[in-house]
Amino acid sequence: MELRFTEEERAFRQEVREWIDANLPAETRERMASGRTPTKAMQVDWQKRLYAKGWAVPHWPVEWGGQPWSAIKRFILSEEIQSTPAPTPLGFNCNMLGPVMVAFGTEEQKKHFLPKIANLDLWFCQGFSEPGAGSDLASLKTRAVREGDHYIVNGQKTWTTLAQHADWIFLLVRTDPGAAKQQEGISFLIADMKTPGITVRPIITVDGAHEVNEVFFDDVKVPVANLIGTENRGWDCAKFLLSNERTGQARVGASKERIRRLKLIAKEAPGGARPVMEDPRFRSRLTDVEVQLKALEMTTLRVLADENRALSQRKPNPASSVLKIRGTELQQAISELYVMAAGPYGLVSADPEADRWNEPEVAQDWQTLAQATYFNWRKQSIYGGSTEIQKNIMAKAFLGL
Amino acid sequence: MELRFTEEERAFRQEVREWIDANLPAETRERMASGRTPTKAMQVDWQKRLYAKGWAVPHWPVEWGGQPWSAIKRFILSEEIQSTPAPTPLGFNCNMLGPVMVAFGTEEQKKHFLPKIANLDLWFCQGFSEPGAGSDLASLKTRAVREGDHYIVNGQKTWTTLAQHADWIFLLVRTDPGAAKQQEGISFLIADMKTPGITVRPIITVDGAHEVNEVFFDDVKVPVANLIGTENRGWDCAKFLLSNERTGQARVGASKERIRRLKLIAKEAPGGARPVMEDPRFRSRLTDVEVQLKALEMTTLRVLADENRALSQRKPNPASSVLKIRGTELQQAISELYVMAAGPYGLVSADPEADRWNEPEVAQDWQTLAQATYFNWRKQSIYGGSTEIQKNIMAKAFLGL
Amino acid sequence: MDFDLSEDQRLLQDSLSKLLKDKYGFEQRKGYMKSETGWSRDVWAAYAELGLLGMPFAEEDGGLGYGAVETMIVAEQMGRSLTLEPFMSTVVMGGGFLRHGATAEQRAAMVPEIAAGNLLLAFAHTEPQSRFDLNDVATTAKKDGAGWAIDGRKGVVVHGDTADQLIVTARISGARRDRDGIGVFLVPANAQGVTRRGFGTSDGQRAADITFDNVKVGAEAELKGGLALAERVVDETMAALSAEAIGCMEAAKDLTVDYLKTRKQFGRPIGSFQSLQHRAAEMMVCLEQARSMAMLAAMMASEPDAAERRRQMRAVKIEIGRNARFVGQQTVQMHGGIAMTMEYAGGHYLKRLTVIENMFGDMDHHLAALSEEGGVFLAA
Amino acid sequence: MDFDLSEDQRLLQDSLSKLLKDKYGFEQRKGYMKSETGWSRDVWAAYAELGLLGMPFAEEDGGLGYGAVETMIVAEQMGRSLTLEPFMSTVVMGGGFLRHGATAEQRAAMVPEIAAGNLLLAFAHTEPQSRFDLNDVATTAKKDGAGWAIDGRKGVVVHGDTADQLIVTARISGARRDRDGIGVFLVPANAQGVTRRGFGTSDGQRAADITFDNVKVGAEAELKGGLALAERVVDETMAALSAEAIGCMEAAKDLTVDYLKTRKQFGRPIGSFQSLQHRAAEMMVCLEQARSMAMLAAMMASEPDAAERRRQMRAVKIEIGRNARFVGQQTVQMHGGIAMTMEYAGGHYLKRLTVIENMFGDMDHHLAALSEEGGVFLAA
Repeated sequence: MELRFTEEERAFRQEVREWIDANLPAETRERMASGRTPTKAMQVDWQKRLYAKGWAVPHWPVEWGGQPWSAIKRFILSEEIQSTPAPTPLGFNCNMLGPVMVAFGTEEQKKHFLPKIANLDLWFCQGFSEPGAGSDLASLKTRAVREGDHYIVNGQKTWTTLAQHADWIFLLVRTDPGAAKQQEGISFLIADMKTPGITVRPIITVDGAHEVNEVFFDDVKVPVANLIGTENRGWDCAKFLLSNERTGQARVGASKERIRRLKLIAKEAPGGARPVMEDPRFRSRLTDVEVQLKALEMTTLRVLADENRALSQRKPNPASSVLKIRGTELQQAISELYVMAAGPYGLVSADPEADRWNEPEVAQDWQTLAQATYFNWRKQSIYGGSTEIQKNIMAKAFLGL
Repeated sequence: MELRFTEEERAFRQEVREWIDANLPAETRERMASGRTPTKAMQVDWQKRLYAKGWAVPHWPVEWGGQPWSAIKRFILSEEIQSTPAPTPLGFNCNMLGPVMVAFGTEEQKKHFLPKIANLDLWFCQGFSEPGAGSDLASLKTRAVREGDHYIVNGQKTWTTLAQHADWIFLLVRTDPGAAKQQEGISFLIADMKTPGITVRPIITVDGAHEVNEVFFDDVKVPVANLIGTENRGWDCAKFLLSNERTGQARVGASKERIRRLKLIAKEAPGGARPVMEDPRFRSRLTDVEVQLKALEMTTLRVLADENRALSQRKPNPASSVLKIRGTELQQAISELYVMAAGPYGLVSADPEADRWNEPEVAQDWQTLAQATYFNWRKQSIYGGSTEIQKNIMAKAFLGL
Repeated sequence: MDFDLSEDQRLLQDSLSKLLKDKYGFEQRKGYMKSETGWSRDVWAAYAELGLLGMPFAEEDGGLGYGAVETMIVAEQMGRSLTLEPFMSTVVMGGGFLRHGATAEQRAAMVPEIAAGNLLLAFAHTEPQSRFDLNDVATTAKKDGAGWAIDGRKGVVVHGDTADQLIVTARISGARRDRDGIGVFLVPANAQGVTRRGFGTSDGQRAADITFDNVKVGAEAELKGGLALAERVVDETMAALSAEAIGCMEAAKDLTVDYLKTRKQFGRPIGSFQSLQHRAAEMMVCLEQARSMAMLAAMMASEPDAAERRRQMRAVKIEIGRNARFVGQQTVQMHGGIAMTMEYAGGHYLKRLTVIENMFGDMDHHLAALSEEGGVFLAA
Repeated sequence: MDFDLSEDQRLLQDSLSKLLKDKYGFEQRKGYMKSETGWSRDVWAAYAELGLLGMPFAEEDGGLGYGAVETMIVAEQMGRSLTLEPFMSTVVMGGGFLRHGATAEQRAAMVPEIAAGNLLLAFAHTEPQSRFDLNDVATTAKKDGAGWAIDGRKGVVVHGDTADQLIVTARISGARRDRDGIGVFLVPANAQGVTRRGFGTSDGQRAADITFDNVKVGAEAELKGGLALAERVVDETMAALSAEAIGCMEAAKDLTVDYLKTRKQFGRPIGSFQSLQHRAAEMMVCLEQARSMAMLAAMMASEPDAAERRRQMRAVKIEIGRNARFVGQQTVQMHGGIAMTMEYAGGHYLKRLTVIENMFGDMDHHLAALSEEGGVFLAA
């Protein structure tokens, strides 16, 4: 048992930090620091820089752009990116589709797509959820009927994040409605978003943001060459995808950055007689969240260090289930602390439609984002397997209940 | 809507307060104030005084010693008793068996027993739970077989509170094991604890207290005249008993007394640099509990004021379910505040076997009781319908889920 | 003690409920929100017709002489429908200032206009440095001949963008956080030197940032009462906001329970899952505890002992805030994605409840103050 | 970074686990608790034989030279079995004081005796007014010729009733709460002027209230290091206590999950009810988060930067406390009545976890201090 970072790991952290400082465009850093999501252009530009450096997809096989690193080293890179803060490589491309294609794709698919996925030449979005298939994903109804060398796809996907930016989509479709179990008869396809018959309709979330979409498929012709893996065995790909990279969901680096920023902000934030940070109650609440975050960081490291064993024995580490549940709770708790710090000026709502609406400013920028972020982050305990679903899984898989 | 106490109600409160001050023996008050339960002699003596005054069973019919009072007036009496603090009339007698006998008993039973129940001439205990029948009470197995004018009772009861003090027991027995539903075929009996074949075995709880017992029935002969209500319809009595006097479970008066005392204690309790009460965190936690207790007090009053409607329309007030759940939580939360206030001296454990073990004292009396009380009060969310059972009932009865 | 509504009160509740059912469906509300004012003049006129806009004023002033219980009834209905109109600003707050601080002449001039729906008020108290402290006032009022000249900046003036008259706290004397030396002034919104910048609030309502640059008003513009007046009105408003929160929570709970019964996953209604059943039961516990406190607030709104009123009102605000947060968050969680969207009412309840939680002091603010004031149950 | 145990460490874990399985069934434990000392001399001898009592000492002092990871392994096993012996007092705390504060001669004299199981130590620091503050010392040590005279009273000295030597903090100079001027003294428990009153603690262990009335000790009795020494040892102890808490929590979780599988109500195992399944899952989350912190504690126990060590150890103590409370309470709640009884292990885990939560500072104590020290994640 050796619980400290090695000399080499510490040196690597320093190298990453310096490289990010030298390469991250100032406007990207600034936008991220204010608590906003990066624009499409910022995301693409930054990911290309990471790819050029060899850092976009370190967890992939070396032949496809990966690095022969330990899990801890990958963690350090990811944490440094998050805590700068800089955009993280697009999850749909790098953590979801990429590994699925590596594991299930044909040689042609890999050669053609993997470099474009890693370099964000193609922006992928995810077509899994449907209006009637949320937590119960396997009940999905979007149909794909094979006609010659095409599938004809009809149906509707929803909660499709950033579909408005996407060039391509990966999606689950039902290819055999007669299968005995609903998990059977599902296939995993990829499709060009420009294919006729695909329509994207924005969903505006309660905070006013346009982040998710509905995607409609109306007699969409998808070449059979776009099938990933075996027809009717798409559920294998989906399971693989969902179990992959659970450590990413904890987002400890990003939460640390938000905490550090909040401490700075709260030192100035008016609290009547004294700054908010000098209120012992607020300070205790903040410290309490920090402590839990520290524990989550250690849990993340434990899961990472255990990754090879878990993979080889096909026995996931029980601690891995902790990451999504507590990671989510802590991100939400931090958003509540921002609301508290903002006080009455937290009522001011940023107008996402108008770029310079707050000039001259009626409230500080972070104040105008506090409640919106709080509302937006309620989604985190719902998507990617809700907290309830996570606990079902834990009770069954680890406790035998 | 009139949300203040009337002049008459306020005057009554004053009258009660003065009467208690004049009549409560000093040693009883002192023992209660220290957070201990009253001795049997104290309980009996005090209840006889209350009965003589007409205040032991004000919620009973006037002919059996009750008072023609409003629910609010009864609440005031009960709250004053709790917040003195003085012993409350024995619940098994006054709130459980008494009302059941009034509703289901024969004229002979009422005449013979009700005055003795109200005056605590006979101390009753409750024989409901069994080792295999806890939350699922209707699965009870204790058998009663009729032979001539007796039932022969065999079986075991458990969690029988204060059976060691009891003269009599009321119990549920299975008289028809062949009934279609398990709720059918149960009967409600009362039995003299001195009947041959009844054995009481103490259960010592984690805090070291002897409060509950196992009661064994080995060929116990109970006269048929001791059947309450109809044979095989004892579940009606049990349901009536369990739904009765739910407002009592909130124990707001007792919690208020515990809070007031804690404030005094914490003003002196060493907190290192300053008394515990001057720590803003502790003070906030305490105030937070007080606020919830205030809300519970208002909820209790709402349920009481609505009692006649609820009874006549046979539609319980949804707020009534709140009382047990939150009342329990708050009593437990208060016990945790005592543990916090006690600090390192909370580790000192009172020796319940030795009366003067703390002379000369190694810690203040309240400190030695803090953790024991905390442990003991964990039972409150388990017995009398656990919090889980309460929520099942709410979801079904009020939400239709 | 009696918690039942009178016949008249029930009538008031029914007629408002009918009006809102008619005019305040969730789709209609979206339209109002998109309009220029951000709320409906049409609904406002309907309120006037129903007598709601004059309800708290004495009959001799042209009102209905209703009390805190009636305000509670009305606010609760408005909470259910998530109404956007400036009822709190104009009738509850504006009404409170006029009743307790204005002269008979002022009331005679203004009350009929308010009751008719022609006059809108807004209370300007928050400043960039003040956080929740009403006594923290940097805006100044200087003697100017017989009248006053007002200078300063007020933020987050709810419905301040459409108000005709602003009620402004300003410092006449003393240091920034002194309790003494604060005046409350009636300032026409179109007075010279008043600049307003309107914006949306996080719950989809409207507010304004307002600067006062040497704004001249007459001597009569100062209402009598100073900080105590403002505190009294804020206490009354907290009672009304609590009732509004009850309406929001109850509607959110109903919406959620309905959804649990109809939404199916894994081949069964999700309301058949025990973990969601227990959460829904907990929502109900929260709602009932909050409702009890809203009733306490209605009772305490007219309490003459200001310190006692304040303590109890802090307890109310804390308990409303705690339960509002749980009910709001669980409304979204138990719905799942659908309640994350603008198109569905669920998330809007969370938003309004969050704003109520953060108006006039959040939980920690009142916990700190209440614990310093000795808590809820004072030593006997 | 590597969280795996070495071959030797696994061996240590296995041999202790085997010993405890053999000698520390719950029924055996009841017997030890009822004995005069409140724990088992027999088990203590077995520990000695296994080498556990000398494990933290350097090999040249007669020990095994084990570190914090080995202590973690041992304490966790002891937590699982709810052992009662004075391992923390004698080996972890006593050992810490001797390693960091004693002279080579003192170690040469004492370590072999400790390792052999013949010498017991206890740390006397709490005073009636001190609460959790190690620097709050009213007990005095006055120069007395070449040596010292100690006067004062120490409370809740865990295992102080059976200890042979007491390690006592006493003030040499300065005011009651000064950080400077505190000495740490080795005092024979049978020295003249030492009066001990033993009593049971709430978790069924033993402690003593000890008064020192002009107790004379030699110059060599003062260990070197003062308050910093005591703080270092307490930090090491907090690491060990955290590991013990993990053992308690894991055993309590296992016991609960087993019970959920076997206890039937309403015709089915209660573990088939989703609300209990989710609570059990939450217990597991708590356990894993706590385990992470126990590992952090093992890592930080040897951190040379005292301020950094202290901050991280506070974080550990807070997180252990939070999760210990949840796991302990839910162990009882999910069992129901059975875990409320003395006869069943469930409730005893709650009790031991409560004591650990309240030793060397509860959550609020460390939250206050840690937040004043800048929190966990210092500005970069």
